Formats: sequence, C-alpha cells, structure tokens
Amino acid sequence: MSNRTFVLACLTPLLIFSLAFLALPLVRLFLASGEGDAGWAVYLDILRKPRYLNTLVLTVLVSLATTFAALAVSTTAGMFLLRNQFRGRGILLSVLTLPLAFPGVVIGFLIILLGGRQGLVNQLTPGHVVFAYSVVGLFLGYLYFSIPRVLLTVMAAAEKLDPALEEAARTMGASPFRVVIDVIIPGLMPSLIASGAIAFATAMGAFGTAFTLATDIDVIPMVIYTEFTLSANIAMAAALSIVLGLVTWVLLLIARSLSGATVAAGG
Amino acid sequence: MSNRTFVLACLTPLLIFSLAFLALPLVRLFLASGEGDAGWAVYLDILRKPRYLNTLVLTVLVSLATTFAALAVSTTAGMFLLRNQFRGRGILLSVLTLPLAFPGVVIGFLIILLGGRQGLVNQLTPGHVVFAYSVVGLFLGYLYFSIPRVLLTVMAAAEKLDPALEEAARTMGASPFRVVIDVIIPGLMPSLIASGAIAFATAMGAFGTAFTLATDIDVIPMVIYTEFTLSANIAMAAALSIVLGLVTWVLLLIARSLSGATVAAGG
Amino acid sequence: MTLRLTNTAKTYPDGTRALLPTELSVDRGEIVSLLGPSGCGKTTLLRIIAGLETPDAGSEIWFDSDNVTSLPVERRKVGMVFQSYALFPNMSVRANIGYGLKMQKLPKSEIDARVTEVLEMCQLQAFAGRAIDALSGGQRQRVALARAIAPRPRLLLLDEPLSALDAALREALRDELAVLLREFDITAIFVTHDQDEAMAIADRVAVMSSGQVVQSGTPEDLYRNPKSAFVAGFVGNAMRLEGRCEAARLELAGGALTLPGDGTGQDVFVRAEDVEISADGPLTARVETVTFLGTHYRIGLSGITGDVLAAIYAGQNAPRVGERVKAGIKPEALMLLPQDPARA
Amino acid sequence: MTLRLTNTAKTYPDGTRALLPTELSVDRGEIVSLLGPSGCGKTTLLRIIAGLETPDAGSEIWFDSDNVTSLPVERRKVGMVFQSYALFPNMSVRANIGYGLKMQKLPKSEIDARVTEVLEMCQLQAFAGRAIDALSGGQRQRVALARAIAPRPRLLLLDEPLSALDAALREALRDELAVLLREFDITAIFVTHDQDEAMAIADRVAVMSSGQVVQSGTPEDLYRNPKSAFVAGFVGNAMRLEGRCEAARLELAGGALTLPGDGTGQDVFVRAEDVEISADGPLTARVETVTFLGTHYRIGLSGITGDVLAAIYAGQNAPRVGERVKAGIKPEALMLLPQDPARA
Repeated sequence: MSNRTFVLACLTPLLIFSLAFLALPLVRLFLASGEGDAGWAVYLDILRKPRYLNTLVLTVLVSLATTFAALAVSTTAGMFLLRNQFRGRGILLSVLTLPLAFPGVVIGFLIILLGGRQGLVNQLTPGHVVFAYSVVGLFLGYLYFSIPRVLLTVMAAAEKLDPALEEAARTMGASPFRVVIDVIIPGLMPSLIASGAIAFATAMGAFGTAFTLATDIDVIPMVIYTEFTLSANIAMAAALSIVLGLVTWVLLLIARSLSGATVAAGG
Repeated sequence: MSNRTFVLACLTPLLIFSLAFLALPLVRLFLASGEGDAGWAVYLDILRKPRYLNTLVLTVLVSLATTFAALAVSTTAGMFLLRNQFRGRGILLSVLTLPLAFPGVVIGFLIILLGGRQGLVNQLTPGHVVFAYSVVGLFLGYLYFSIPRVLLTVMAAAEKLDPALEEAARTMGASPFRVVIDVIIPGLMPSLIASGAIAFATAMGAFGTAFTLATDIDVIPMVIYTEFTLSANIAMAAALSIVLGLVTWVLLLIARSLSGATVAAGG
Repeated sequence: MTLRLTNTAKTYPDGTRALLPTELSVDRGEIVSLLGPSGCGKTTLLRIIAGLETPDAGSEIWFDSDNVTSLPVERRKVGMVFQSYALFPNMSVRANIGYGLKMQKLPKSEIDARVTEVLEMCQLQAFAGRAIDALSGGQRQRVALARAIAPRPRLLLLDEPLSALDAALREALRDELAVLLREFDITAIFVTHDQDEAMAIADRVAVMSSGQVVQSGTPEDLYRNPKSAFVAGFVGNAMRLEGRCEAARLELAGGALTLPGDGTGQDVFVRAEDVEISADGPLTARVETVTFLGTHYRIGLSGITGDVLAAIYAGQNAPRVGERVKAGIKPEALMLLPQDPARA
Repeated sequence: MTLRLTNTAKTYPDGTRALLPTELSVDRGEIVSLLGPSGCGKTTLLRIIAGLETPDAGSEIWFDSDNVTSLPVERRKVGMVFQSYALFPNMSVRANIGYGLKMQKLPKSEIDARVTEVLEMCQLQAFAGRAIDALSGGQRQRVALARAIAPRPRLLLLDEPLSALDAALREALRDELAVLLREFDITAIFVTHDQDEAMAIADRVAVMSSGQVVQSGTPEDLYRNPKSAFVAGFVGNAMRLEGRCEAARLELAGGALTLPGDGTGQDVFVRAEDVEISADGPLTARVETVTFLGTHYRIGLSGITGDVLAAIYAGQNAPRVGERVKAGIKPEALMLLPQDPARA
C-alpha cells in the first residue's frame, strides 16, 4: 500500500535517531557502572552496604505508601466530584489540581512552611510538631505531588463508567457499599493500576522535593546525585541508577500488562 | 437519594482535610512572599533584576521548545508504531518508554555521559563537541523525559481514531499528507493539547535534570532552591514560586478548556 | 403481583415535565408495553416504577398492598433488563445471573441450583462459564433476562430490551422473548418505540405521547379503534387524507370519497392496506415509487392528497413508476378522528 | 459507468479466504445490492471495488475501459458512504460536502455552487452551517450521501447505509434513499444484510454466502425462483419442511402434502404466507404463538415439521394458543430445491 511506504519513508530516520538518542546513553550508563574500582561487584556493594540498601528500601516503601494513599484519596475525591454538582465544585477541583503547576522544589518548600521549624503546625500546636524533615514530610510532599495526577486520571475513567451497571446492581438488592466493591472499583481498576504505577515511578525518582526536605534522611535519587558530583563515584552512581530504573521499569511493565495496552499513558 | 447521602457522609471530612492540606500551605506561601524586606515589591524585583527575568524567560523558552519537540517526535513515532506491525515493535516501544523509569537526576547524568567532557559525542567527533552543560543539554534532557509520557498519551488517542474517517478522505481524493492534516491531526488535537500542557508543566518544574546539568545556566526551580536554602531569601523564593506556579497553572487551565473536560489527565 | 400507580408525575429541577400525572394499573401476570416515540416519558415512567427516579410529591406507587413510593430501589425486589444489558464485565455469565441471589445472602448451594435452573430455562447452559465479552448480542440479551429473573422479582421491567440487536436478530428474538415472558408467568412492563415489538409481545399496550398515556388497550383494540390521530399514526401507520369534509363526503385533490359518517370538523385517516388500486376507483393518482416486498408491492401515489399516499398492491403485475392509476378506499376503512388541536 | 470484476478474490495473510474468485458486472446507472449475512464477504467485495483492500493477484477490476486494479483509492473517483458515515467532526456540513471538490482543486466559487446544488438536492439547506454533532442520525445519513455524491464520482458505493439508524427511521429513509439514488442517475452498489432494504432499493440483488455470489437477479426473480435453500431462506424467509418425499408426495409428521413435481432427493420449502389455516387442510397442528401484526396474525404451528412452522392468518378471529387446527399448503406454493450438501 502506498500509504505505508510513505509512512515508512518518513519515519525510519526519525526512529533510528530516537533509538540512538535513547538507547545509546543507557548502554553507556550500564557500562559506566562496571568501570569503577570494584568492577561489576559494585552491584553487590549496593546489597552489602547498609547505607545503600537501607536507602533503597526506604525509597521503595515511601513510594509505595504514597501510591496507595494517592489512589485512596483521589478515587474517593474524584468519584465525589464527578457525581455531585454543587457550588464551588469547579474551585475545589482547581485547588486539588493546583500542585500540577508547582515543581518538586516548591512542594518541598510548601511542606517546610507547613511542618518545618517555623511552620504553621509548629506555631499552632503546643507540642512543637516538626515533621517536614522526616519521612512523614517526604511522604506528604510526594502525596501532594501525586494526588492531582491520579485524580484527573480517575475522574476521566469514572466519567466513562456505565451508570446502568450501578443501577443494575441496585435493582438486584446491592447496597451502595456493595456497588462500590462490585461495580465501581472493578470498573476503575485499569486506570487505578496505570495511574498508581506512574505515581510510584514519580515518587521513586522525585529529587526536588527530597533535596529540599531530606536533611535527616536519604532517598536513592539524592544518593545518586551525591555519588556522582560530590564523591565522584561514577560507577556507584551508575549502578544505583540502573537498579532504580530496573525496579521502576519492571513495575511499569507489570502495570501495563495488567491494565491492558496503552492505558498506562494516564497520569 | 440515600446513595447521595451515603457518599456525602463519607467524603466531606476527607475533602475538608484535603483542602486544608492543599490550600493552606499555598496561602502561607503567598503571604511569605510579601514578608521580606522589599514587601510586595518583591514581585517588581523579579521584573527589574535581569538575573530573575532572564532566567524566567529562558525557563519558559526551553519548556516551550521541549513541548513542541516532544509533540512532534511522539506524534510521528506513535502513529508509526500504532499503524505498523513489525518484529521488534514491542522492544522499540519499551525503549521509547524507558525514560519513564528514570528520575531527572539520572536523565541529567545520561546527558553528561552523552554530551559531557568525557561524553560519547566528544570522544567520537574531532571537533570536541560538549553540549551537556548548555541550553542544548537541558533541552535534550527535558525532551528525553517528556517523550515517553506524550507518546503513550498520543498512542492511546490514536488507537481511538475512526479509521473510516481516513478512508473517507482518501475516497474523496485526499493524498496521505492531506489525510494527516485534515483528519489525523484534528482527531489527536485534544490529546496533543493535554499532553503538551503536562510536558510544559513538567519542564517548567524540572529540578533534578537542571541541577545535574546546569553549571553554566540557571532555571527558575534552581533559583528558587538557591534563594531558599543558600541565600535564605525566603520572600524571593516564595515570590518566584508563585510566579512559576501562576504561569504554569494558567497554561494548564487554557489547555484543559481547549481540550475539554478531564482529558488533561493524560501524560 | 398487581401494580398500581396513582397521580405519578416527574418534573425535573429545571422545570421540564418528563411525565404528567399518570394512572396505571397492571394485573397479576399481565405483560404491558409502554409504547411511544423517544422523549415521550416512557422510560421515565419505567424508572420511577423501578425506584431509579424519584417521582414528584403526591405520586403513589403500590405493589399489591405495599406502598413502595419511598422504598429505595434495592428493596423493591424488581428485576430490570437494561437497554445496554448492563452485564458486569468482570464476572462470568454464571456470576452475573447469581448476583441478585448473592445479594439476598442465600446459601451457596441454593444459589447454584437456582442459577442452573434459570440457565436451562433460557438455554444458556453452554455459556455458563463464559466471560461477558465472549457473548454475541443475542446471548447477552438472554443473560440479562436470566439475571433479572433469577432472584424471582415481584415485577419484571424491561427497557427497550431488543433495541441493541440488529434487525434480523431482533425479529427472531421478539417471539422468543414473548414465549419466555409467558413461561416465567410474571407481571412485566416493557418499554419500546417499535409498534411491531409492542404488538408481538404485550397483552396490553399503553401508548404514550408528551409525558401522558394517551390510549391503552389490547393490540387489536388500538389498531382497530384508535382514539386520536397520534395513536392511528403511531400504531399501524395511518395516513391523514387532507381534504374538505362535507357531511359524509370527502373532497380530495385526486377525487371524492364517501365517509362512514358525518366528517365535519374531523380528520380522516386511512392505512396503506386499505387503499386499493383498481380501474373503477374514484381517485386518480400518479405512481411515484414501486417497492417489491415479497408478498406484495408498496406503491407510492401522488396527487390524491398533499403527501405521497402509500398503497399495498398484492397482484403480480405492479404498475410502473410514472403511470397514472385509479384508486379507491371503502367507506368502512376510513377512520374519522378528532382534529389535531395543534394544527386546527 | 460500467463496472466489471473478473476473478476477484481476497485471501488474508493468515489464510482466511474472505472472498472466493468472483465475477460481477454492473451496468451504467444500475443500482445493485450485495445482500448476505455478516461475514459473507460483501463488505470485502465493496472495499476491493473502492480500492480500500488489495485483492489477490490475478484479480481484475475494470471501470468502463480502465483497468483500475492497481490504482490507489484516491485516484479511482468513487464516492463512498460508510456505515458509521465517517463525517469529519472538525468541519461543518458545508465543509464536509465540499471536501472532495477541494481535493480536486476546483475554484472556490465553483465549489460553493456545487455544494449548494447538492445541499438542495438532499434537502439539507437548513443545516449547511451546522456542526456534525448537532445533526440527528437521519440528517447525518443524508450529509454522508451528499458528501459522497458532490464530487460527481464514477461509481457510488454504500456500506450498510441505513444500519446506524433505528428501526422507525430506517424504514422511512429506505424509500427516500431509493428515490435519491435514481435522481442522481449514478451507478451504485450497496451492501446490506437486510433483505427488505435490498429489495426496496436495488434494481438487482446479488445474494452472497461464504465469500461467493450464490445468486443474482431482480428482487422478484430471487423471491419467486430461488436456486438454493440459502437464497430461499434468506430472501423471503422460506422454511424447510422436514419429511419424506415419495415421488410427488411429501410425508410430514402432521400429515401429507402433494408436491408440484417429483421431490425425490430434493428439499421442500414453503413461506409463511402460503401456509393456510383452514378446516379442510390435510395437516394437523397445535398453535404455539399468536402475534397480531395489524393486517394479519402470525401463527406459530408445531407438529407439522421439526421446528415451529409460521403461518399468516388474515382473518379477524385468530385461533388461540394451545388450540389444535388444520392447515394446508397448495402444491404450487411448495418450492423444490437441491438438497443442502452440508446436511445430506
């Protein structure tokens, strides 16, 4: 077909370029991880040295917590906003999606304003509560960042739910709670998986928020930065990047196969 | 309706909490911007001092360039991948979406491996080409980051294009090129606008990539970080955050109204 | 179960009156069709009976001697078949059919037995384990029916149950549905915009227009004794003869006809099967279209009245397009109905 | 334009034979329908003619004296109406209709004049400036037709042009489409799975089954002289009488019938309108269903043959369900057709 020839002719150079541009640096990154003093044993070091392993575990745990919290908040809020028309609904939606407009650094900054030493919570409570520089601050910052993305994806998916399915369940005697369990959650599942995966990947890679907040704690992207620029330990930085990338990529692949096709675009 | 009461009872506390958690720090941020020595004139300072204004303009320009480049590359690559079945298609798609798994810091790192002083390009070319630390490096890093997100959104949208529309145009004598202009681009437009807006917002707020690469140049998120932690100029940091947030938010709102409803979720 | 609605109406918050105050009774085991064009309020009425819409204050809905007006849908024990079927895509055929029984918290063994029984009744045994998206349109329709009937509802409601099927399948399933509904021996109400469907399935048809039930009766009754121009046109496609009535004589553009009674101030209607093309007819017309329909031809005639008048021709040698023919209509085939106030 | 296909076939890469080698000729101005059940290859054949599918090597497609077999679709100058209409949602009605003329690079004034002319022909003047999503189904159908006809194509192709409409509208637009196609005076081919549609619109019907044209002729010809059980069943819904032929006598479960000729080794078919319920009929049956259809009743009879046999009853007092009745079929109404090799 002449259409196909036309498309092929147009795109082949572009694809070759894209591959070189995308795949080549990654190969270089992988090779760099083996070029240090320790050779390929650098990967063993990650598992052996508590500094690296603990940070890796912490990063994964905070990211998972963020993902599930964001899914829970966004699903309930999204369903509520979609099903109810009230004054101020538009404003509420705008506020909920405001964090989309702010970079990670500013989010970190906001968490410090909220929970830092001179923060709002510290000023208002008698117990002198400072959480900004701990895991809690990191979690809140990541959550702040994830909610709008997940929210918009869930709302788009919820709009496409067939209301007749819910009505059918109710005519058969299902309580509103059973309708949520049997109809709404299964209907949203592909979008929940897809946007959850993206939220997880974003949290795993968040740098700005962590850099602003994490004076007491470390996450993997910060360790990578430190090893690369301050310690000039390029091999370890590369190895950590590969591990981080692998963990995230495998999760994205699983999510994409679970939720089917390109739906993982959402978020 | 009892269903509505149930939902309301469930969600009201959650929403109040969300609002406090999301809106309160932002109000605090805005107030903080006026609490410096200059008072509210801090916003005038941004326009008057070349350091701030130039950085703002540069950030916006790089973000716009990234957005349009990512749209162009992703649309052509996405249409090609969707319309053609060939061996290695799955692998190619996986490679194109690999950057999703890497944080900004690692992307910056990759650009240095590609275009830095010890980089691949510098080693391979006789002219000693070093672009990693310039605007070009920043642009490439941002592009690397944006392509997979835009690509997945465009592919999801392209899958839903009605092939009969293209066939109809062709029966009426349209060349493949006219089909792209008259049918495919208009069909993809809402998704292009939505994912372009998200790509722009992400580029405006990128910190990790910029922090790793920008030794010679500055972008707004970095200036915010510097003002906040190094210069302890909290008012200016807050004012810059507000300006950055405003620019991005207005753009997101425009995009959402252009592309209709919650489609802006994509990306 | 006997259903009785009194003074049931529905006004939307924006003031739209979807349903004017309506009285409706359905006897035990009766199958009633709500027939009307889209937007006539038939689906609203069905949804009010199901409990999916709240009627205006003053409305009353009685199931036997229970006033269910304020009972929520999940406690009304109605079975409903949705236009889109609304089968749960995340459950198998068996799980879909068993869902209502599970909600009643019946023991698993009883659920299994009841589902198996319903599967057999609807000839779905072969598909019990299938996923919903592996079913054809006709199979989905039967699963939706089986799912609605499995919990033994007091009343079965069907919203355009055949409209999602293509024409050929729709005709085949129409008879099947009529047989199944009688086998279930259940009080049933179904909504349709298709007069053939209403006539083929229902014991009684309630014709609706603009939020009101305009006439209700057996299919034969509606066809033979329509009380208004709307019913005559909607049930059996009667055409109005535009002309001037003078006592028992109707002057048309193409000739004059004798009426069965005094037609002054009345509109005259006729059906295509009563327009006879014969050489001794009093009307003169030109043949515009000739359509072969197997047992007969449908002939479009111009020149008799304003619009093209359809006639049925049963012979072998149909007239050709452009020919001039004579036609007649027997006085007893002409229907005299009150003038449409909207036009008069 | 005259269309001629020789030896045209389509085999998919996975080996599926969508279309077996087919010969087809369509004369200038003729309106031909490709009729068959879904999956019979009718749409594939239409798409091959349009140039949207590439036929197997050896196929030839001639438009008058041009061999267009390897001409791409955009240079074949065909007009096509798609099943989903495929109107451009980003253009107005006017821009949609003018699109083909714009592609021909006509001057703007000529495009405007031609679009206005087509708008008038299709009675779409009032909608010229509207967006596509502000149109009803019937209006979309007419816009799709207007758009296909505006560039004055050599051949008009229509893929199930009425199937996206609901039943009531479909019947109304069927006649309108038949009149318009004749007004355009263009060679046209349309695909449908609905025998009524094919008969009402086409000059000639090509019945397809399993990738082959099994019989082609005028609607009357196909109805009265089907050459195979498939055509008899698909056109006019003939039913097979399962019984034993002994010379000119057919023994059925419910009695015996006289055949019009020697039926040995042949299958016997009858149509519902030829089964007469009368007290002196030789067949005995039980009434299973009674459906009122306005002019007549359709009665389902069991006990005559394996399946339920449908009969048309034109009187006023139809038999009741469960009654035993007598029925007969005239010898000349019985169709003797070669036995289906798949069953024999």
